[in-house]
Amino acid sequence: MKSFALIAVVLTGWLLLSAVSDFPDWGDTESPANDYRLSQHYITETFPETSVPNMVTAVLADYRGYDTMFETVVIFVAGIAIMSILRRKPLDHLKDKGKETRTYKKDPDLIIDTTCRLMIPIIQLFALYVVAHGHHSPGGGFQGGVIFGASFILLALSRDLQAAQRWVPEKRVLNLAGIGILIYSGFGFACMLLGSNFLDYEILHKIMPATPIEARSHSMLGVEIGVAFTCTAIMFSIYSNLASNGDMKETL
Amino acid sequence: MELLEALSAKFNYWIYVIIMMIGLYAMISKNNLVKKLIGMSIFQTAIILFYVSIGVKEGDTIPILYHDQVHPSHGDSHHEADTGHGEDHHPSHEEIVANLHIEPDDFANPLPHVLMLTAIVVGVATLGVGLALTQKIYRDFGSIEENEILESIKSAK
Amino acid sequence: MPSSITSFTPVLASLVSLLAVLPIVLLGKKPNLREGATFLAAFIKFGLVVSMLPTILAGSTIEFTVWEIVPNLAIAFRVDGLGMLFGLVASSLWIVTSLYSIGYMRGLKEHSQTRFFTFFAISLSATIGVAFAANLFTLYLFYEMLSLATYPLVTHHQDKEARTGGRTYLTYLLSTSIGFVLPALIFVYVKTGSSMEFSSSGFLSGHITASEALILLLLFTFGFAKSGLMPFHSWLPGAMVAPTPVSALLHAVAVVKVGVFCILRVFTGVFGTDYLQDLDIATVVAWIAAFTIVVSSLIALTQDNLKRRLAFSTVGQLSYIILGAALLSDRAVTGSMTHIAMHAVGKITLFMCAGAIFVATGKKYISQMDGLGRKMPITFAAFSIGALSVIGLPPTGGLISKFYLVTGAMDAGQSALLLIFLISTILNAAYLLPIGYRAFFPKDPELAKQPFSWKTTEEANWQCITPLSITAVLAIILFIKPQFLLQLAGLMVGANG
Amino acid sequence: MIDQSPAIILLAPFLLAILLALLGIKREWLCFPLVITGLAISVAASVVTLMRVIDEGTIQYLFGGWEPPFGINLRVDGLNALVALAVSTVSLLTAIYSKRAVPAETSDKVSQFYTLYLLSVTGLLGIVLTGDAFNLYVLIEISALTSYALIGMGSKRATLAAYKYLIMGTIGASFYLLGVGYLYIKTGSLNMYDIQEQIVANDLLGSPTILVAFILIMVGVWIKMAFFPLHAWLPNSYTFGPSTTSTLLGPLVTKVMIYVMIRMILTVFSPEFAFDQLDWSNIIVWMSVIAILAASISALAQTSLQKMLAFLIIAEVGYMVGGVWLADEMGIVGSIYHIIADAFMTLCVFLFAGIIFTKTGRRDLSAMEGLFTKMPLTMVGFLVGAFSLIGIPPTAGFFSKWYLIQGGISSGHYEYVAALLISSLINAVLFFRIIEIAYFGTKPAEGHGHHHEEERKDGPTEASFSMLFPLLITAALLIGIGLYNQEVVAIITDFVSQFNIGATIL
Repeated sequence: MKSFALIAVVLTGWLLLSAVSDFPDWGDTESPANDYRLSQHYITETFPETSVPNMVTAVLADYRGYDTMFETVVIFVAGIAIMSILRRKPLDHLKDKGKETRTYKKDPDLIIDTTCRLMIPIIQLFALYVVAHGHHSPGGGFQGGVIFGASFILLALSRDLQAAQRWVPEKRVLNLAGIGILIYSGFGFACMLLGSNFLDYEILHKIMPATPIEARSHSMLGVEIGVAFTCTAIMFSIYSNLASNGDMKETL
Repeated sequence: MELLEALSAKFNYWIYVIIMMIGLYAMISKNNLVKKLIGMSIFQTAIILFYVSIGVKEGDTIPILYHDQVHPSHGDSHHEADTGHGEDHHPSHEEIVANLHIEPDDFANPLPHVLMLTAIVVGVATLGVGLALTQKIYRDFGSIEENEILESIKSAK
Repeated sequence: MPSSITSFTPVLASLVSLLAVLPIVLLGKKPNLREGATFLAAFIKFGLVVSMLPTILAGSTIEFTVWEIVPNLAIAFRVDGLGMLFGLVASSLWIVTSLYSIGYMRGLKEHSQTRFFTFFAISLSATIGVAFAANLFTLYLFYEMLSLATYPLVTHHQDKEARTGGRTYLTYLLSTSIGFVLPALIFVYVKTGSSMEFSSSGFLSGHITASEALILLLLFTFGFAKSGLMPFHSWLPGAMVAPTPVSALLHAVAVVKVGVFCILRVFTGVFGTDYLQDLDIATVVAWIAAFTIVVSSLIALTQDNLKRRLAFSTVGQLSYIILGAALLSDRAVTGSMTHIAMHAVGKITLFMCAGAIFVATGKKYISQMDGLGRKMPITFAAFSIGALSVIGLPPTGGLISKFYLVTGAMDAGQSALLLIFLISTILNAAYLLPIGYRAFFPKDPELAKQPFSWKTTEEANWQCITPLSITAVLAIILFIKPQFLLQLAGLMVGANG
Repeated sequence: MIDQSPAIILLAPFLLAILLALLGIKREWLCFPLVITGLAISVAASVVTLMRVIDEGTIQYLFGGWEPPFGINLRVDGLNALVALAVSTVSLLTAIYSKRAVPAETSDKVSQFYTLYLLSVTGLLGIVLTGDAFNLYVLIEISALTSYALIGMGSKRATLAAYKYLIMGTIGASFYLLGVGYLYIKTGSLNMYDIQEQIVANDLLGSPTILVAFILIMVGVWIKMAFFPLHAWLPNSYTFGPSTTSTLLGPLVTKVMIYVMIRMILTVFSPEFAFDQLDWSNIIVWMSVIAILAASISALAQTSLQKMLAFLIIAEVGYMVGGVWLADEMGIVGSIYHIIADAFMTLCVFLFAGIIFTKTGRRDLSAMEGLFTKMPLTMVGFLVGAFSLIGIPPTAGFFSKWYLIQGGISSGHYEYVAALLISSLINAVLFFRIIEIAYFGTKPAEGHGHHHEEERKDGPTEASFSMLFPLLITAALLIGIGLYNQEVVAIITDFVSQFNIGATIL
């Protein structure tokens, strides 16, 4: 196996390198990729066409919004996949879990517990900012969502899975994730219903107080929020499933 | 000398290939399922490096318009203040676009970043599923060493 | 150029037995009605075929195109002399065989008779389809259909023996048809781009090189392995595990004759005898056929199981037909065409006799049949007539076709092959005549002493006896009145003569 | 609404998948109807689209209203309209079959299973319809991730198979992604047609980057389609996964990947580049010959029905790759026709295997014993599928072989013709082995076994309607596609002829 791997690797490497000399230099502004009308258009026309200064977000959520929708789906799929691979039986022990009957596996360490108490809200606030301001400054749904999810993971780490489960139990996770995608595709289907193409936000100015161009930027915010929902939910679900080997009891 | 030139001019393409091959080697040759997965994410990260390298331009910045390009009024509000109607004057989109001029070479090519956001997400998803499968395999076979698993399958037959 | 008439009759003639499948299956629970349906279909089929006879004898052809299935390649029917000749044989003998098989199946209380009659009908459609096919493509479709439809018949007993028999059967037939015929077919299609319509002058000349022609010829001759040409013959004895009616109809008439019929078509309709004469490649086939004749006759001599002996004799007789075609002289081709009919009648008689013996006494082996003729005079009388016909002695039709074949060989100037004819005829006599003789004049003195009287006969049931007597008589009639057969055959050779 | 049809093809299952994920968890009874609705809409939409393509020609659908190359567009022509129709139909039929199978095999995961199922179909349809090279990658990953999960839900062995598939699949997909990157670095574009224009405009056909890109994409796709030396992931995945999974993935994944290969060769790189400039036809046709033979022979060695079929799939992949690389118009037409025909043949036999598995719980061939009396209708369905795989008229399989062989002859690749014939003979052996077992039983009686009118001990015990129905429909479709092959081929020929490859069609 080793030798075979070596041969394969050497061959592939040689193949890949053989083309490198043909590449434009690194950072060359004249390289086809940078000089072609595609990237030019994205840089110069994004703001006029969508009134969004952050080109990445604009390309992500509008020009290539269709891609991004399926990107969200990829995350969603990962969540469900992991769940369905690891899950052994329906989670009965989660159903009958009321607030009073919650017991910690271990009594929480004071320092850790307090720090996390303080930090988690701030983290979540920052996550919201990243999402909301995604189309003006670096950020966006994925980033924000991941940060938000991380806050719950931190909670789970500082206490235990049960504690985090109280905030985002299994069922809520799935609903959040689904709703996230529903929001995203909802914008698309709304455009279809209004008689335009899927994800053609411009038409939405009919139903939102904005000019067609602003409609695009508003809708981008909307879809980013949808993405954030899914990311948040699935990030946490991936963690909790992997950490608890799928049965949502105590972590490993 | 030319070789050095060539290397320095395209060094991160060379590096991406090397990293990628490390990952690929791990994926093929490692016996431990988790190590395979680690190799896999190295492999995918290398591709990200490759793509991002495409979009770089000498002396560029992140592909987000400058604040004063988008909000010219705020840019020079201090000497518009005395004329009195500066505060609530908010130029419309058309006005901004009218006197907006963008030098494409100032900004990095946004497209590769967008693509790589996708690639990252896919990488995360694949890694997650891979780990889940590994856990289930460990649960079923009591091992994550490929040869041991194959052994147990043979002995089961 | 003979005029051609468009009519749906040939299609109907092929379909009628396929349609009969429905009532046969539905009436599965009521045997009498079921057999009624079979008979009705058989008679209608025969009627339809006969109804076309005058037109054909008048020298014109009947055509019908069902539909174009691959670009400029259609499922099409066309009745000409050769097709009509074969159609007549098959459809007329179906009637006889149906009667016979009823007797046989009931006599032995065979299981799942409905399935038997169903597939019997399907195979008949396929056979007539082959007979009336207008182009190579249609021919191939029906050829494959026949191979598959006969499988359940061959393996009817569903026991180990049947499985092995069925295996060899399908292995040989499918592998040759898919392995040889199909590529040859597509090759022809690609090279000529024509609709592969049979025409007396052939449609290959000018499209392919001589070497390609030779390869194609061999692919076709061996591909249609139903003709039992060596080395692809061993499915035929293997398939003798089938119930006797199946052996009778399929392995004396339908299946094997379809094989040789296809080869005749390829010689006369695809290559065209003139083209073959120019290329001078047919002699290869001629010698393979000659080889088959001699070897199979020798093997037949050694067989004690009656059905197997008949099977090997069939292998030999079929090669007569191929040989005749390969001789390419008009008389030889005429001979081989008529031999289809003559041999069919003779051989079916023999098979039905074998079956009748089995039904009445359960005996399979020739060695057991010593003196049996005194118990079953009718059967053995018929048997002897059939034997004479197969050998080619008067007063039976076999003589006619043999005569044409031999004279044809002379025309072709193949004096070496004449020798083959001579030897093989002697061999035929050697393995067929003694059976009848011993049956009437047993070696064993005890048996010989018993006086013969009609009281002591133990014939099989009438459904078995009638048909075999009919065919025996038919064999003699064909000796007296072979004209219309010769005329039909003449239509084919006359066209390019 | 009619002009939305291309998008609806894949958005319908997508939307329904999400709804199902939201509503289905608590209400299991809701899952099946939702799935059927989504796929039925998708089928309807693809029919409409095909009709439109036939009379309007190529259809563009711009997502977000952005012109390519700035936005992503669906670009539907004769080729992918047909394939999309095949994909949606196959998945609908499989869904009908799954009514009983899924609750039986993956209990208490029904909603997750169906969500993944629908998303997988969405991914496949997206691959087929999209006109954007990068978007193709995303959708490949969606269909891949879903299939890992769908397989992983199966037995112990399935998990391992899924893991192997994951590793191989990721390598394949990443190679494809890299290839797209190599194209992007030279052309600066991601839209397939735009890439082609750029390649021509800056005459890049000679550039090593494009060559490497081509190799990368081909290898990536070959891994994904289990082209012979790279097939290791396939057999176990399709053997041990839930029967519905293998019934869905078996027919579709490999075919869709072959579609991708054809699309890349014809549309992105242009035949001049693939066939004329780099003259690899001989090598790759020989590779496919080896693939066909090796796969068929290893199919002979299998005792498990599913595994045997899995190897047949690999052989069929060899057919199509070879057919394309004959670099002959007829060959490519044949391969495309075979994509559709083979999708349904494979579906047919996998449905049969699934039915047997759910009825008897066994995978070995002896499970077929006496089926002709027990399940006559099922056997009829199976026979049609088997005949089609063997290539017996008038089933679709015969005609696809016909066209492929025609291409092989007219391009003079007789080794390919021979391989095709040998493999169909091997198929004949494989399937008649099953037919024999079903007809004679494993150990038939010595001598004249049932020599008397016997009453059947056990009357027919057919499979449930929801399983039988799709099987018989598929069988009917196989014959239909066979008899009306000219109509199908006409559409394909219209598409292929615009590239005027090799010999002209007869």
